[in-house]
Amino acid sequence: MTALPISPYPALVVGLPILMAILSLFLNARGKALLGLTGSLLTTVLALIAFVEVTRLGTVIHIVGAWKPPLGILLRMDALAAVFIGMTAGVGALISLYAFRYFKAQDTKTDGFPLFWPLWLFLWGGLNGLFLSNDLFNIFVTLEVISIAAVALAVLSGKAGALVAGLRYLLAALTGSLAFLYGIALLYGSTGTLDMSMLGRLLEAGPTSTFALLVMTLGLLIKMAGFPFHFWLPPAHSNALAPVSALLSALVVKGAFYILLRLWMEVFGVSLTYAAGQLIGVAGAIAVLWGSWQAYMQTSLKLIVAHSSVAQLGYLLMIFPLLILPSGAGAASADWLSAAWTAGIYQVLSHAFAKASFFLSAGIIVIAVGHDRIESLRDLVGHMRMTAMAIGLAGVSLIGLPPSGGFVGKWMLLKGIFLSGQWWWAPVVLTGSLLTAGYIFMLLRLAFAPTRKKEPFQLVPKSLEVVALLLAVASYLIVLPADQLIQFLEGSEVFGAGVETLLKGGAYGNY
Amino acid sequence: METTSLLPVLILITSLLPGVVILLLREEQVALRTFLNLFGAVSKVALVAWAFVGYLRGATYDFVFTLAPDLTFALSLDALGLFFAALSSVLWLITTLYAIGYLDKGPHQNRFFAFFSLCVTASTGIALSGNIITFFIFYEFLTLSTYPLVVHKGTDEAVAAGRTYLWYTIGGGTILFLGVAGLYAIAGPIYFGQTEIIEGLIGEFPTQLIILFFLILAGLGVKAALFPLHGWLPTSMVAPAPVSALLHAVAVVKAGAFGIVRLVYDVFGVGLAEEMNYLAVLSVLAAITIVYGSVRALYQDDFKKRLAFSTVSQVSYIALGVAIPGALSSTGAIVHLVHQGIMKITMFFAAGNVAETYGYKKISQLNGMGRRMPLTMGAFTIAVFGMIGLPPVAGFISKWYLGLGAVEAGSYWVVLVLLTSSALNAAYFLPILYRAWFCEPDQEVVERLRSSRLETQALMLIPVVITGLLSLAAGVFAAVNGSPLSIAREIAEKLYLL
Amino acid sequence: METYQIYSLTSAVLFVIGLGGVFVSKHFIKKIIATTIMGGGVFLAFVSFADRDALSFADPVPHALVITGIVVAVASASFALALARRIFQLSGDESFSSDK
Amino acid sequence: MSIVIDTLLALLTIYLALQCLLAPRLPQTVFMFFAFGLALALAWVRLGAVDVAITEAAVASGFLGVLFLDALQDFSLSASPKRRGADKDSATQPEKQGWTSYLPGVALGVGLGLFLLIALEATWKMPEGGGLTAAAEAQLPHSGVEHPVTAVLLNFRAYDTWLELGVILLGLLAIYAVGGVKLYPRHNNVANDPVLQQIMWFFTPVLFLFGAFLLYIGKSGPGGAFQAGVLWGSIGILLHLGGKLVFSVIPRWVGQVLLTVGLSFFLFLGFFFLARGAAVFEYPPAYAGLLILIVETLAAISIATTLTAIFATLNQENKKEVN
Repeated sequence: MTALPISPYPALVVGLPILMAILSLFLNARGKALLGLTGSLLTTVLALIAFVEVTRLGTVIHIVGAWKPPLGILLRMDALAAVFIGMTAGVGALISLYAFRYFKAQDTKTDGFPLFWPLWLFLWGGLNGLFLSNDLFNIFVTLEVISIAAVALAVLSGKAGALVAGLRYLLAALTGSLAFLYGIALLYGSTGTLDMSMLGRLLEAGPTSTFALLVMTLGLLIKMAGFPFHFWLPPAHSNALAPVSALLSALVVKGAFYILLRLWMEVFGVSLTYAAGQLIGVAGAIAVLWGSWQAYMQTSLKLIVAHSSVAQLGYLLMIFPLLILPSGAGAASADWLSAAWTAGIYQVLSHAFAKASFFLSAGIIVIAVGHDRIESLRDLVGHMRMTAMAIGLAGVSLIGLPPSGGFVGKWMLLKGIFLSGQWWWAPVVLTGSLLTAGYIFMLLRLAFAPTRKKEPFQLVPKSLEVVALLLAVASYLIVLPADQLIQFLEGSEVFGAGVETLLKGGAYGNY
Repeated sequence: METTSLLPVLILITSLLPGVVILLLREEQVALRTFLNLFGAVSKVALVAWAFVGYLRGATYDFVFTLAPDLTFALSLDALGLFFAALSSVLWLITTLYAIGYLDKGPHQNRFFAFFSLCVTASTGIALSGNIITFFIFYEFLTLSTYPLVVHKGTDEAVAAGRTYLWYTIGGGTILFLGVAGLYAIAGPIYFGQTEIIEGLIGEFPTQLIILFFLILAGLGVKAALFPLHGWLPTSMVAPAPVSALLHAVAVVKAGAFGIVRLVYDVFGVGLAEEMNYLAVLSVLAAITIVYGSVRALYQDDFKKRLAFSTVSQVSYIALGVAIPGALSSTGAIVHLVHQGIMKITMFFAAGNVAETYGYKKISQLNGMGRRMPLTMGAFTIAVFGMIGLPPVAGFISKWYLGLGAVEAGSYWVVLVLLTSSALNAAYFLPILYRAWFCEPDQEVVERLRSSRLETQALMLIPVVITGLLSLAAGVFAAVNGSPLSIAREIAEKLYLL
Repeated sequence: METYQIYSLTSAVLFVIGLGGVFVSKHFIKKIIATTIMGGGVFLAFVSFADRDALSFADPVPHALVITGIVVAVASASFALALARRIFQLSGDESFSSDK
Repeated sequence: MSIVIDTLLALLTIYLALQCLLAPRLPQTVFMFFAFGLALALAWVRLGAVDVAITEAAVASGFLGVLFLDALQDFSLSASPKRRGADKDSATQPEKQGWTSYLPGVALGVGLGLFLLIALEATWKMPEGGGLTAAAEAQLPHSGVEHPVTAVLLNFRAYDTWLELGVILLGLLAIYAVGGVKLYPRHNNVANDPVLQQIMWFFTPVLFLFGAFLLYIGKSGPGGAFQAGVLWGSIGILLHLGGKLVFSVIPRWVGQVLLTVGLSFFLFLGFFFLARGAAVFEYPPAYAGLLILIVETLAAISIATTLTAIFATLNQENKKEVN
């Protein structure tokens, strides 16, 4: 029996947004928007309460239907889940505010695309469910909720380009989900449980678990657009409406990363080899270089930002080789583990805030000048100071310059790289930063340059600019509590400390 | 290290806060902007002065904030840091006055003054950094806050210069990042002054540490414009005169030089430096830069470009002084941080005055300028004498100590370099003076771009006179207790445990 | 060889056929059908393990999972179909343009 | 003997799957898809998974197949030559391009082959996990129902099922999001086919009763909400095909209620027990049977409505295309 405290919050943060989504279906467009915004804010408040609950009590759980695993499903909110839920709440609330105003500006009569709200709330519920679930099959279902809602949001504009990109995205996501499910089938077949903590203890090394690791990793890589499965991401993210692009890049791809991290660290301890880590690291490294380079070559703002997501996700993959001990290495001396995985978390957080801000700013520019060719940025500083600041700040965070959140991520990553002795990743990290600086400053340069021919700037609601700027500033503010946050994550009895014990060869498992 | 005082933070806030607030102001709010600027600048000088007095009485001012495990944001006031902070705060005040006059009614003033303040925040932050990571944070912050100043005019030329500037500094920053991260991986967090940590590790990781030393040096060398990393400095001359003044005298170039001083004296330690002898590389590089910059300066007709190449040359005196072991040369290096600052800022102010009042940007147009702008050119003349190294101007003191140090260390070739450099300085500066004072103006009547009863606007004239006098005073009163030289000597003697 | 093994091996084959189909097929409908074949393979794997682990009745958990999974897969597939039909309506394309 | 049958069935399934993808023409593909679904359903029966078999036949093969068939009218009606039958041109293209054009294909083939080999090895050498049969058997008496699959679906893993109802609703919303359709179609221009009318009037009560039976029997044997929902949904589809557009008859709010009632009641139940201090979906054993029956009925209604709506929406697109 578990010693972990039971709390209703894990169930509530999944249920509330979905309840709001259902309710919004009964309303007209205007009501949908109002209820959608209210629902988003309520969910945010609830998520923050849940976050505080975890900081107070430590890991909390909720046993659905009071049926304990392996038969039932366990929702577990540990520090890692709490951080992701908190991030979703923070980014989600700001994007909701933006969306409310944005859609109003698009079409004053119907408030724009009313289906946005139920879909987004479903997506939110799905994400929270994903972060909380401790059951692999349940994760599959939440992944499907996320994929369908995400693709539906991506095609909301109804333009042919968006639809084609959306279909490609959906097919990729479906393939990924099924590969993931195949892995679940094999794991269930060989252990008779779907609970991740139990799997971590029961799983034995062998061809089956290795293969399950392979298909599940591949499936999740497809979903998080890891190289070489990144092809669907740039068109899908760049063709979507601005608040949707922000949601997709800030939150949706992170879901797959979250599960990948959990799987590698909690479930597949026995099957991981040094080579597997190096392989996924190489994929990440190529994504960093290739994505940055592609971003540098684009001439449309949203495509630049979308390609930059590929690169930023590559950094996330680069932490995996650091999480695996080389054979024969002294387990106790692996002091880089915490640096490596907290690097991943910080990269996720800063990317979420910065990229959301970036996409929202791109949306503002599209409203202002009618298109998103980078030439449209000319004299942005003169016309829309706040948007220019948002792009500047978000860009600097993406590059990873201090004192941004991206800097903490890259710092921890480099620290992990040096401590583990895998120095060959360091040039990649830095080259990626340089390339990022290349395209970010290309944008900033234009923003400072005077207009060649007078293109009228349409008036954009100030509130949109404020939200974009707030998100950009948030990617800096997350640095302030960094120490507490990292200690919170590392001290977490189930994830942080637990996993490190596990990876270092000790016993693990709290219930 | 523990937090004992919020004073260092307060010193930063005096320029950070005005910067952020001004960014949000409307362009028309001139009075408020000016007030914020001056209030920030004056209070910064006051706070630094207070800290100086407190430091002399033995108080410690440390501020520590842990960002992440091993990643500590630390501000600390030691003699060297205070020295640099005093330089930047005083010159900031003067330059702000100058900039208010210079920009007058130009466009985008909010943006200009905001980033100007942020830029000073960064350079003060560099001065007050208590460890290398904090130093790095402010170093990058400096890069970012200077960029909008470099491209301020928004012309294609300015934007292109901005691009060059960024490629160099971001590239340098990246290398520095690599070096700093590597240093942390090997040695853990190091506060400035804890040289014993590296000394203890040198036996275990000799190669790695030398590689890291040179990585960090290369990262700093970009901003310090060490040959062959100096390319950005002449091109960024398109910036407005107060920016160039600040860039060359206090902020960017000095940050690099100051970083090199910190790296050698407070991270690796002089003892180690002498022992390992890898400073020879630095001294050779610095010597090459000194001669190279001077030679290039000879061929420039653009007034500010000539001054820029002169900076390339002059700043490397600091690196040279650091590279030669011994308290005397260290004194020369440290005091040159200040001396070069006040002299060079005088020169840029003068160049700005000429350009803004008469529209002349070339040296060949300066005929008879001494009669038209006697005070400006007078201050400029003082600075030139200082640069060449004529007593009793400040530059003489620096060169004298550098030369003494070289002799003490037995590096006679350095004396040769110093003499060559002085000759070259004379060769490229004296023609300007000759034109200004002894040539007849090309045209008798020239329309002045700015009307004033004085030779130019008062706000532009007063700063140049002040800095000119300061350059003279720093030399004349060098022996007085509390002069830059006396402080620099104290710092250096402490380093070498004399 | 036991019954369940026949099917569990078949499941692997079906999965690979479907996977290949997703990559190779050009027409939207074929791609969508390929994903359902992949799904069929995965579900077969689940159910074959249920048969293996049967006591007085077959393991009900995989059965339940598969029912859930089928419904989820159908929902996704019909969404994909709607997308494909709408694309065809708007642009007359039946497959992704040549780049992919 | 049984091994032979199973082997043949397995081979047939594989053959049909291949045919599905290799068939040169789209109608054949869809036909093969139906056949594949049936073969798979037979396999489920052989493996003792009758519930799954019914679901497969009804939803995966039946419903989805009908959707594909319906879509076929779209695509095969078009005479546009561009990228038409891309599989056919692929036979002629490579000749022009030389051997390098085969490389991706060969690489993919080798990759898939290797993948298959390790997949087979992984399956063959799988350790026996033992499953959860014993656990389910032990808890069955507390679940309120006698059929273990229903117990898992609606009690042990009710959370999954609840989310799954969400996925179906979400699927419908997503189809609306694609655009090009009105939320609630009101046009009524379908030809009244007398034969279809007859079939409709005959099958509606039959399907309804059979669905209800499946729903009720789900408590103790194969059957349950999904199967019943699909059957009821097929009533809606039939009615739709017969020109009686369900959603233009009933008021809008009723449609909305029907679509969401399963998910909402489930959610309400969850919150209700949560408010009483229990866990979500923690039914008191005494009421479990009743609650599950109510949930199942409402879920079946929602599923039926949703499937009808999905079909109606997609079908409507088709009608627009023709006109």
